Amino acid sequence: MPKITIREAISQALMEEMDRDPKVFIMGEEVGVWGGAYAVTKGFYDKYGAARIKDTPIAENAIIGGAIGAAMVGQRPVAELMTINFGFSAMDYIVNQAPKLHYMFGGQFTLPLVIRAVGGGGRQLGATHSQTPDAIFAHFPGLKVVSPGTPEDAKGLLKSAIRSNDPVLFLEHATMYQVRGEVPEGDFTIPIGKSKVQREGKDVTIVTYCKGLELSMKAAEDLSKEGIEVEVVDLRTLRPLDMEPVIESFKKTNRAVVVEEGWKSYGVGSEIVSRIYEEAFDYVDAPIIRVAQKEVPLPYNRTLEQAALPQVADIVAAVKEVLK
Amino acid sequence: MPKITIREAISQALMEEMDRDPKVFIMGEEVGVWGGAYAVTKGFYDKYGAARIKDTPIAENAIIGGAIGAAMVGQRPVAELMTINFGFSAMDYIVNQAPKLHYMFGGQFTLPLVIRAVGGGGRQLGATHSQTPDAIFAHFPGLKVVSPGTPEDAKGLLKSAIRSNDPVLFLEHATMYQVRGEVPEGDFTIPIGKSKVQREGKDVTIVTYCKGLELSMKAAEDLSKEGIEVEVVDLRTLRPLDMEPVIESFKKTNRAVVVEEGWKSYGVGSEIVSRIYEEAFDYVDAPIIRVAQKEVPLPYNRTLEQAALPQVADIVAAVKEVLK
Amino acid sequence: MKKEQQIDLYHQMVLIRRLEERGAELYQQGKIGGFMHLYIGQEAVSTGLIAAREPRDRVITAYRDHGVALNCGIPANEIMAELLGKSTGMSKGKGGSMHMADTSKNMWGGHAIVGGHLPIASGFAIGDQYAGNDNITICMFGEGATNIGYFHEALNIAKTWGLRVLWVCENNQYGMGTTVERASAISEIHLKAEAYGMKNSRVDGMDVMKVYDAAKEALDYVRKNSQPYLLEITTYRFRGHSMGDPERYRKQEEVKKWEESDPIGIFRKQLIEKKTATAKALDEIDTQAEEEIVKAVEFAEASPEPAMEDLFKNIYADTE
Amino acid sequence: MKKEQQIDLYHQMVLIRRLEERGAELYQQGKIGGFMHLYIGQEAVSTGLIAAREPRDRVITAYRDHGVALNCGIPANEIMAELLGKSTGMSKGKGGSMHMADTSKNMWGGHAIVGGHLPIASGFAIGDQYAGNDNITICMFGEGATNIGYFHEALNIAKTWGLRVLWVCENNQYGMGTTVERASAISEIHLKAEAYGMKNSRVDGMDVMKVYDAAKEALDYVRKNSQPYLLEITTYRFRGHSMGDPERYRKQEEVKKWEESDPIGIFRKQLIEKKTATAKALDEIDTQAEEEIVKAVEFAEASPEPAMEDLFKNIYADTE
Ligand SMILES: Cc1ncc(C[n+]2csc(CCOP(=O)(O)OP(=O)(O)O)c2C)c(N)n1
Ligand SMILES: Cc1ncc(C[n+]2csc(CCOP(=O)(O)OP(=O)(O)O)c2C)c(N)n1
Ligand SMILES: [Mg+2]
Ligand SMILES: [Mg+2]
Repeated sequence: MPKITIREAISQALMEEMDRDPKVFIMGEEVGVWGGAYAVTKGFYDKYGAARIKDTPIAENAIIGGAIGAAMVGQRPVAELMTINFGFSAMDYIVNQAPKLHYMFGGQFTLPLVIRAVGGGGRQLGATHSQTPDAIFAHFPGLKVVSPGTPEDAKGLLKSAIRSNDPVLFLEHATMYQVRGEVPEGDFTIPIGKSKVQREGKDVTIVTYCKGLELSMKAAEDLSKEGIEVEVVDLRTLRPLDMEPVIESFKKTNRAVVVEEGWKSYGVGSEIVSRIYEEAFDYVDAPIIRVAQKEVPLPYNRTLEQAALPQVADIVAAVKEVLK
Repeated sequence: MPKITIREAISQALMEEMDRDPKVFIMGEEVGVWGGAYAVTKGFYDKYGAARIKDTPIAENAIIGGAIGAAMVGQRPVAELMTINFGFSAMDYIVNQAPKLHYMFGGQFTLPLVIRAVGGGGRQLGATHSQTPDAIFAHFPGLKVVSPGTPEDAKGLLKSAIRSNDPVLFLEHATMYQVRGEVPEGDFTIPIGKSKVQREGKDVTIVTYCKGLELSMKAAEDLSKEGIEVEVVDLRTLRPLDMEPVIESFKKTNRAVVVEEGWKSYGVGSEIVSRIYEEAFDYVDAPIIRVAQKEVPLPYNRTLEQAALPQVADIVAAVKEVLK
Repeated sequence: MKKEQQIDLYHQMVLIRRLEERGAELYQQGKIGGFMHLYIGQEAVSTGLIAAREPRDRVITAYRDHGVALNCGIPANEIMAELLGKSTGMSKGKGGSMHMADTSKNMWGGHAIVGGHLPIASGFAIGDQYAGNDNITICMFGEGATNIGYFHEALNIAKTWGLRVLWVCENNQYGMGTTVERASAISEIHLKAEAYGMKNSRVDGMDVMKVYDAAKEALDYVRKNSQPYLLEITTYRFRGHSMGDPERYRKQEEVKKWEESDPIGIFRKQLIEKKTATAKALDEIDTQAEEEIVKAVEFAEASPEPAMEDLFKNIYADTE
Repeated sequence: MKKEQQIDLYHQMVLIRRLEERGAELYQQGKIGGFMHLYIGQEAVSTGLIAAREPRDRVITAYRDHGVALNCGIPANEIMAELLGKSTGMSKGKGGSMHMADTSKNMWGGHAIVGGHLPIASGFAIGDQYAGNDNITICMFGEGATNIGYFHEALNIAKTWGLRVLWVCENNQYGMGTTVERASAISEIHLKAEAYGMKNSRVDGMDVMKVYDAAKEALDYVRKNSQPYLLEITTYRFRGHSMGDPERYRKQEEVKKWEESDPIGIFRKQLIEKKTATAKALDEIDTQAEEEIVKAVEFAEASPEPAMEDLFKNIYADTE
């Protein structure tokens, strides 16, 4: 299997789905002439032209609201938010319109819509531009929230998202576009709403996704050298949430660490921890630990910013702690 | 002590603080001539005039952004969102500006700002107008999120919120304005960030707030008749979160039910449950249960809507379940 | 306009009036819940406007939507059933008063976030432009909604991209209790279109024929030029903003004065004066409308509640 | 304008240029991180504008803020230190390039959510109106920012409430890679003010004295009439949108052509022609500016990193 980057994987998924289905088009700021602020749609404008690669004004509500409207009347728009931080500027569309319209009108129309957005800290962009606020979006029934951590998953899940008849928020990470991995050739999809064991182990279960996966896999390697075998379960989809592989793994290891990049309080880990205790109470051998971002707005200064973000060492320490 | 409603309590708090500090003013849709969509500021316009009771255009960003600006230059605005559902239309200001500006500029100015907003389901307003999305706001460091459940707390906490130098989101509940309770006479405040035992008991701890408190107190009464003594801990503030009274109670009862009106997944309960296990693992005698809203956009039809919302009976059943 | 069609428009206006009068009663009786916003006084606006559309033109509006729904051809039965939250409503009782849609009639709702449906309307037109058809999206909203950012983003993209949208501002003088002047920097709302280089005009919304003519002209312009248009229609709501409005913000004399320009009364007079219909014929239509609404209420009351399992239906289309 | 002040303006413009040229180098060396947006080419805009303000007038701008910060009187040392994330920066290294503020100089930042600071600017003016003073808030933003809803809500409330705001649109022809025409329904941005009945005008932003005069006039109007004003200042950025812009969206010839109107060159020529200064005197200023920046870099590099405990400071003012 060829090894490609997450950037290439996403780009391929978009191209293949555009080639496959003429209803698919892309709209967002700088997706066209510029080639995408993160170069994901580089070359698309020349290949598909302005009608299918729509450069928009800086108007997040017109973008997401517009994509919702286009989806309601039968197209399959892929809307890009330049970063998820700008999603707050279109919040009503993301959490109050897209997830509710199908239900509120008794299923009269569907919303085959993808919102792609990149997020994450670690690039010294300051407090307003560095967030990983995934948990808040996952709170809303009617929305699907996907956030892959490998090139294969990025490609397969994005293709599923584009083919889905429901609104999907697809969250990428700004520091992961260069992550490489094997991706099957040809057309394949990965179902939304399925967690996956990304590394097998018997001692501790790490539950994570996206950036947390990258960090956790490194931690698992380090730990393995010390004889600790960690099983890493990748959620991949935050809503609908698939706890089965998590619970299955936990029943084997009886110990878990939950890793995410976002803030700890009211974060993704809170939900996962609650669910593990609910579904596998009798299997718990030690308190589950959450590894997450410190509860501060991210500062510009690199040293401080890194101190606030979860690190591989934090995961290693947490795993050792649950093994005590 | 006189018994007054939550509406009166909030109204009194606003008046007393306006009388006390000329820097305090109110801005929002229909707060003036109309007297407040929920009649909280009835009579204010006549008493204080247009300069201090500002009717705004329907422009949530101008309201919250405007309040932020006015606070930065030294005033103490109380901005009203007609309902928290319209907060999504000003989301950037609530979660990405107000909570971050003090930090991002190294503390050069403060943001003594209150955002009042009413939320909650149960009034057949349909999916976009019926939410209790408190958890998502509580996710953001830099914001204070307060949501009282009694007239006394409503009054005392709102007064603290207005005197606070930090941005406070003050969440009220549309079906609770008529709730009556004793409120001390004269000037008093209740500190933000302090949970409180609202009913003592020894068998099970219920952790809750706002509408959940109303339901839980009723459930506690019902259960008491059956000889089950429930201790009800009211969070009152979701951020900063005070777990001390919760943990103290739990160490006594060893069993807990967490009750909230919002959706269960990625909700307030997720955080509380995680924290209890983290901080009192050795005291857990039974899996903690979350009682919350079913994971659906709220429908208009009354029967369906009520079926989706948590009910007293659900709490009673949960308490009995944790006692099994 | 043909005689029959004129009489049909009269019928529609009366039907709206009767439907809402009965609706108000049912609301008082507690049979309708939530927020309900009456259109009484504004009937000529949607009636004239919708009469001018082609069936392929899409309609989207705010929460004050009963009239538009009727004009679009949704049966009174279904509207009444939706108001009562019954399974026979167009949205199966899930939407209620503020969310009346029937996409088979090209009526796309009833939307209750003020201004929130304007970018969605642009989206319809983006979809239609992408599909290469010449459908127009007719998007109605109040003058209060023109102060929110959604309005700005939607109109700007519509003009920049050459989208076929007829923007219709129903200026009924108030957004809840706030007059145009207190909330908007300019009172001639249609002039806001100038900031987008968009064609625009204003018409008297108490005269259904004037509305019809203005709408026809605007729709022609939009279809031919593939450019949006902002049409301001001035009107007045005779009732409160929604049920339970204390109406402290206006004097009853003001309401009385406007009631003299009752759009139904004006149209009735025109029809009789121009001999399009006799008073008797119109009286018959009144009675007929009355009966239709009585039947609609019967239908709605007799209809079943949604099944409990409907609560979990229509959350995700993929798993239906 | 007095001779000294003119020469001071020249000095400010050169200082901005030098600061940013050095900043670009430090960025390439990895000593500055995050996003950095250069102001090179646009120096006359903020220099002329800020020269026209009273010290009590507040300034707020977008992320392209180094120039404005200097013009407001923030020492180059502190700006450079903030760029390097040092504790001696105005925001103690927490803000970085996009978030330059010093409220003691009435410079309220550097804000990076496009258009997001416009309602905040209205808020400043609401606060000042409430306090009863006659401070003006000067709010700068790019032409790209005029398409977002924030712009609309802020300008509408400013005019409706009679707020003292001078809205300054720096039209540098592009929002990232998008030309005005591709993103905005009209290209003469100042005309957007018409939708709010707001006074407005346009001025050439490559000529600092023209900017100064236009700004003075606009500020006078705002202060006297207690009404906002929209001033469009046309300009061009010579560098990419931010560091690492591939610049696929424009031809180098276009950039070259604009560089012929280098605002520093134009002003230099004017000063010499009008005998306000000799070439030699201006050369000396150039050298002096160069040295100031060298010292600023030394200062910044020698400054300490923030302490680790600063991470948890300034989250809540109540508990500081
Ligand atoms: C974003 C948002 N803010 C506030 C409201 C509350 N609200 C509902 S209707 C209304 C007034 C709207 O006035 P207008 O647009 O003139 O329409 P009209 O009711 O007069 O038909 C307001 C403020 C809302 N639904 N959505
Ligand atoms: C709400 C929001 N959307 C998108 C962005 C990304 N972005 C940053 S700068 C910019 C272009 C702004 O152009 P303009 O307003 O003309 O200012 P200029 O950069 O030309 O000075 C964009 C799209 C952002 N920061 N905020
Ligand atoms: Mg109105
Ligand atoms: Mg620009």
